Amino acid sequence: MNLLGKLDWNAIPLHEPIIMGATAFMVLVVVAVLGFITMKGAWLYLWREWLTSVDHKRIGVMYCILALVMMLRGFSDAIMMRAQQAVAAGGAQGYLPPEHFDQIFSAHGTIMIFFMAMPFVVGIMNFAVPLQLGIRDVAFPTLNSVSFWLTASGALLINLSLAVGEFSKAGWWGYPPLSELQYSPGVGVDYYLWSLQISGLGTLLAGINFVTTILKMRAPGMSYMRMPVFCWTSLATNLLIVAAFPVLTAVLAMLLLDRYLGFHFFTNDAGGNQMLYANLFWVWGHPEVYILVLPAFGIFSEVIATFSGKPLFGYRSMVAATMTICVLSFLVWLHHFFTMGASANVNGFFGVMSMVIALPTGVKIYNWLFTMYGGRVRFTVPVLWSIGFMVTFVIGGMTGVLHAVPPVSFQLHNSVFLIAHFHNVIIGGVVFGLMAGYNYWFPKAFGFVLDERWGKASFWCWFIGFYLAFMPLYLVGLMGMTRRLQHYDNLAWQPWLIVAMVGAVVILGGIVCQVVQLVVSIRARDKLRVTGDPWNGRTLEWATASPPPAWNFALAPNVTGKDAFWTSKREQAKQGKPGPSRAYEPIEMPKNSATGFVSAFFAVVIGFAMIWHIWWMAGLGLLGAFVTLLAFAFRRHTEFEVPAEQIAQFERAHQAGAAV
Amino acid sequence: MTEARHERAPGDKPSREMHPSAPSEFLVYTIGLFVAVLLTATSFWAANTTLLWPGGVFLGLAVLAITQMGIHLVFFLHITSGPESTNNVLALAFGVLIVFVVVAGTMWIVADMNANMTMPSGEPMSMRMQH
Amino acid sequence: MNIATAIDSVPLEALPSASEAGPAPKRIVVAYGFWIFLLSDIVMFAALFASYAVLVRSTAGGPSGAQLFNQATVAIETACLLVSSYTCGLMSLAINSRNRVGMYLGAVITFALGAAFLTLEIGEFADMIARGATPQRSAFLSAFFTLVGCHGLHVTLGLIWLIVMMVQASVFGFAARVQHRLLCFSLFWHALDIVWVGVFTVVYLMGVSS
Amino acid sequence: MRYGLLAVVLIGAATLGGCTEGVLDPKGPIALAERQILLNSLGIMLAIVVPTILATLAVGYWFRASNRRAAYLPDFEYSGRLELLVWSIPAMTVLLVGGVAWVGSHDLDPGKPISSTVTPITVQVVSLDWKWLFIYPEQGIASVNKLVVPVGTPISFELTSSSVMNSFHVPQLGSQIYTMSGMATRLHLQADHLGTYPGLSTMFSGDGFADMHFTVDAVTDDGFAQWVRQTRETGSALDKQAYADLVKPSKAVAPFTYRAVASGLFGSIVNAGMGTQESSLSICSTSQRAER
Ligand code: HEA
Ligand code: HEA
Ligand code: CUA
Ligand SMILES: [Cu+2]
Repeated sequence: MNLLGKLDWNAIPLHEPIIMGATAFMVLVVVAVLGFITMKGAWLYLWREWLTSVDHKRIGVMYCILALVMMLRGFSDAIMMRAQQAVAAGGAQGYLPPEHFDQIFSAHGTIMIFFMAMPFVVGIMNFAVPLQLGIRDVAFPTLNSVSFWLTASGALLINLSLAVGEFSKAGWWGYPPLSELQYSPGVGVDYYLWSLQISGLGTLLAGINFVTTILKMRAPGMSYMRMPVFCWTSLATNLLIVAAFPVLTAVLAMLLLDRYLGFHFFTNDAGGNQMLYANLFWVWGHPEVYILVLPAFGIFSEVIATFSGKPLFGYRSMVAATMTICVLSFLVWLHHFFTMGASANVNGFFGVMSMVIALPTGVKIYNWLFTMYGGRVRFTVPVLWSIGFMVTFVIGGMTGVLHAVPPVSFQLHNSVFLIAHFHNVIIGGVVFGLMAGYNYWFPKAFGFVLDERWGKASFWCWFIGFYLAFMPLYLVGLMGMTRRLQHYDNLAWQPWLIVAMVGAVVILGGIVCQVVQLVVSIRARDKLRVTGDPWNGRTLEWATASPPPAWNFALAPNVTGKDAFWTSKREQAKQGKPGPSRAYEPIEMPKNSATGFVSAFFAVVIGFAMIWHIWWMAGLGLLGAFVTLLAFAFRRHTEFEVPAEQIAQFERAHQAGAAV
Repeated sequence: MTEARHERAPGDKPSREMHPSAPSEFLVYTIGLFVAVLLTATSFWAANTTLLWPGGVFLGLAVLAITQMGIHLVFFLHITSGPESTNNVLALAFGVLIVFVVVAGTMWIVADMNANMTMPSGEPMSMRMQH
Repeated sequence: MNIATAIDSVPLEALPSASEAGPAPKRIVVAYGFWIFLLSDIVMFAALFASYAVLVRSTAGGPSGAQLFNQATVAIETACLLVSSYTCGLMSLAINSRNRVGMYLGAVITFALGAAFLTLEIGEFADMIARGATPQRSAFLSAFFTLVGCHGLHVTLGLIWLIVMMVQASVFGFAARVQHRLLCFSLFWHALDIVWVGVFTVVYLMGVSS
Repeated sequence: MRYGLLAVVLIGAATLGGCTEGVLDPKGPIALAERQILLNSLGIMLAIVVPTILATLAVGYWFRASNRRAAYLPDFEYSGRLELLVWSIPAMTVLLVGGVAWVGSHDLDPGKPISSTVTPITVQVVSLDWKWLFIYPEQGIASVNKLVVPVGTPISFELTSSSVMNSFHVPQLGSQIYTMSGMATRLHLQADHLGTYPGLSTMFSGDGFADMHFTVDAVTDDGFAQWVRQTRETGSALDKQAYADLVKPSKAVAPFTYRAVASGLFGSIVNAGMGTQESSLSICSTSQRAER
């Protein structure tokens, strides 16, 4: 018996210059970062203040950093694909052999969805939701840290696949039988499965945490109809997470059983049914796209209302639309496989249901429009992203509805037109939204605003780059090009694919601007320093200091209406003097905990061991995880008290700063 | 802020102070057990008897199972329709909706496709899968 | 500008109750969070049930449910789980009235019944495997073992959890934390019983009668 | 500028489509109907989407903070009339497009035979790693990576796969459909014009996927008869041994034909995929791919 399972030196693809180059680069970056930390002697600080932190704001920031790092990986994959398709025409093979290209698009899709968009969305919710609700933290702070670290573990595993072994070559859906042992005997699919299972667990726990937080932990007076819309969309998103992710877990577990224990859920033989996988995958998959986009919708609602200097138009129908989308998103999944051979009634039903979603989505668009109407719209960076979104997303939504017409899908399914549709909604919807949120809440998180000029430059690069990169794909799709082609013969496609590559390069420009923006802003942070309320905000997060203290609010705010902070500012302006002040009280805060970090460590061990069939190691990992859990359960002191005096001191300083 | 202002936790019993007329908890559990045993026994009997029309048994079993789940919810998990557990019931309703959609939708879709994927002989494939 | 105080200037008593009462007490938050977790777990079971329903006829020439299942065993299993749900309920009554002996007694009986259930189930599985009805035999058997096995795995975890809780109760007494966790445990245990109602109906009874 | 782009794209689509073998250049009734549905739905939606985009830009621009001529209505947050409008305009659009979708999916159901006075011919399609096998059961011949059909005759396809999932698609003829091991899907297409059309797999199936394309020759009835005759005279026969050879993974296979086909081959391929024991063709479900 081999103690290392399937692992040996051949697992490291030393003969592949591109992969080794990327690996070397990654190792170099990691070493540089580690070296930098050591040089600064920041290890203890990092461990105490970040790695073991259970503060929702810190965890939110760490989620965003994870997203940013994975974005670099996902983008390198994207630009490699664009370059490949720009050259591999008419008999040319390009520079990526099929087995490499296949890994790249699979990794790109998986990483972008699970390790770029999801962490980013969850990160922003983490940061903003408790603040907007006027509370001290989420319902289960330690669990929150566990969620984050499990997501990070999944990300680590997927990056490991670059250097040790290989990644899946079965696309981001991992459809069997292609992903079964028979057709994918390597470890690639196992990397895919385990990293998704581990991070999926993290996401599920985050979902539970946020549903509970939003439903049970609002500030006094904040009834449902007074919650900020971002909290509503977060609620819908997390309900979707709670309801959809278990299905993904189940279906991936079945595939794991097929691969590891010879079960026959989806195999070609012994009665397995591959259609079942497609079905269950999309039961999760369609709600997933709304899990991504709903928080973005919430961000736009906040941004547009704030910068128009007006309340959101049609608050009630916004809430209704959000919850309608939440439920409807569970009734449309078959539109991803109209061409599998269902009967006309089934296709027709799911086609029509898919279109019905355009209705609440359209309502949202019009409500944003009427929010701007009669406003004083300040064209800050978040607003640019928002308007860019409104213009772009309706095009992507329209092509989505086009796909929902079954006869059209019979022709365009899996074409490059589809690629254009979903990048149109994901980039034009989700990424733009996240960018808006990033620029909007950055000063809240760090106490200084981001540089406007570079922010605008970045926006324009992204915006133009997006159109250049993806509009040609609509066209080429109509010309009959299918997705996932490593090379093609039709030379008529090539000019358009070259344009698409140029577009991707322009987007790269946007990303560079973004990095520059960050660097420039950090350098000039003293000049860009702001008070608690840089945008003349409307919701509670702006009522506290920037960055907020660990306890968020010295006194639990009492909410008397929608747009709580805005209302109170108005009241105060009318009365001219501050109201009677309540005495500060000591605050109970959760203690930091290494539980998250340690359980993530064991999750990586288990995942890696299972991927390489190192059973003893998996057993040890499981044991370790169990012991960690016990250790957590038997902790005696889980909270500490912030004395009232410290709070008063902080508040005095903050108010002195605000008065300047 | 007193607990009374909040909804009840799922699984929590109604507090005696608020509802002095509430029956003893022991009694509630015991009634639940009794009814559940009755329903279970009926299910096992219905599945094995020859007295009933087989076509109806299937439906009957489903109804019995759903009833029993309801009994468990009410008597063991203390779910009520009262305002103090609205949130718990709403969450439950959402869950039941999703469960229904996932199970019914999957069965509908796959059955429809199986039926459509005829063999060259014209024989529906699901028939062929049985052996 | 003193904004925080302005927001706070409204007297608390003026607030209407219900959804405006501010953050709920820990006990409610914990139990509600666990409730949501249970719902997600049940959705996972729904996916397994759906797969089972789709694959139940795909026996690939192997044995079908009617040939394999023994209703007598299932009836005893069901009885064990049902009564254990009852004793678990009595245990939580004992906890509410801070009756230590009652709690331990309830826990021991619940554990014993759960363990009996598990033993019977493992025996059933072993018997099927010995007769060649392994999960590798057909898609039907894969789905069967996964669905029923997943429930069994939950029961196993529940038993481990119960042991841990008893240790915690003896170390910490009736601390709030322990009480919250015991409340969650009883939710978990009752939910498993509900899932089992689905399992015995769909898998064992419908599988045999049709 | 973005309108410029959009316009370029749309016009480009319309004009280029005419000469580039895509779905906008249909050569058969199914593809023709599908193009019409596509353009109609697009038109219906553009009627609402374009004004929406323009209104967004206009409102944003007019109500910019620096424009003092614009009214400031800080309390404009609800209007029952607008609300109703906001829900009903998209509702109308959805109703229209939804109707198209419902009727369209019935009319163009891939399993529905094309009504025609000409008797259809049957073609059995098998996706292999990584090539297409076309069996003509009525003619008793088969071909690989080349489909020859008579113009004006409905073709009734039965499709399956020897290994992983693929999707059979000829964009200029219309609807695609999946091929899956152990199952037989159905599709009905027809070519109305002479010509050669590209066909491909649109469902990713592994390393040889990019080369998994084929051509469709739409020829006259006579031409078809002649091709059948020629084919019967050349090449080898597709018996179990030949099939076992064919099933082995290979990439970028040049088209060739078989002069004869073992009867019931398609059925046994489907059955083999279903893992039934009696099949002698178990070879096709165990074609292990060479990998690592
Ligand atoms: C954030 C992500 C996101 C979002 C929001 C959407 C939104 C929508 N998507 Fe998309 N979709 C994806 C991500 C997303 N999609 C992905 C990733 C895939 C492919 C996965 C893969 O295969 O790899 C996909 C694939 C996909 C398909 C499958 C195509 C195929 O495989 O053949 C379909 C088919 O119906 C579809 C439809 C829709 C519809 C109807 C909407 C609607 O929600 C859109 C609604 C919005 C509008 C319509 C615009 C605004 C509305 C108005 C201005 C009102 C007036 C307009 C009308 C009434 C038309 N999508
Ligand atoms: C979230 C989802 C997402 C995003 C953002 C992208 C972004 C991009 N994608 Fe992606 N793509 C997918 C999801 C996504 N893609 C999926 C699911 C598939 C299908 C895979 C499959 O076939 O299985 C796919 C497939 C796919 C293909 C394959 C097409 C084919 O099959 O033939 C190509 C080809 O070029 C491509 C290109 C691009 C390009 C150029 C970008 C770039 O233009 C955009 C670059 C985007 C970013 C770089 C992310 C932005 C994020 C940040 C900047 C983070 C900042 C963070 C902080 C500030 C904290 N994509
Ligand atoms: Cu189609 Cu089995
Ligand atoms: Cu979808």
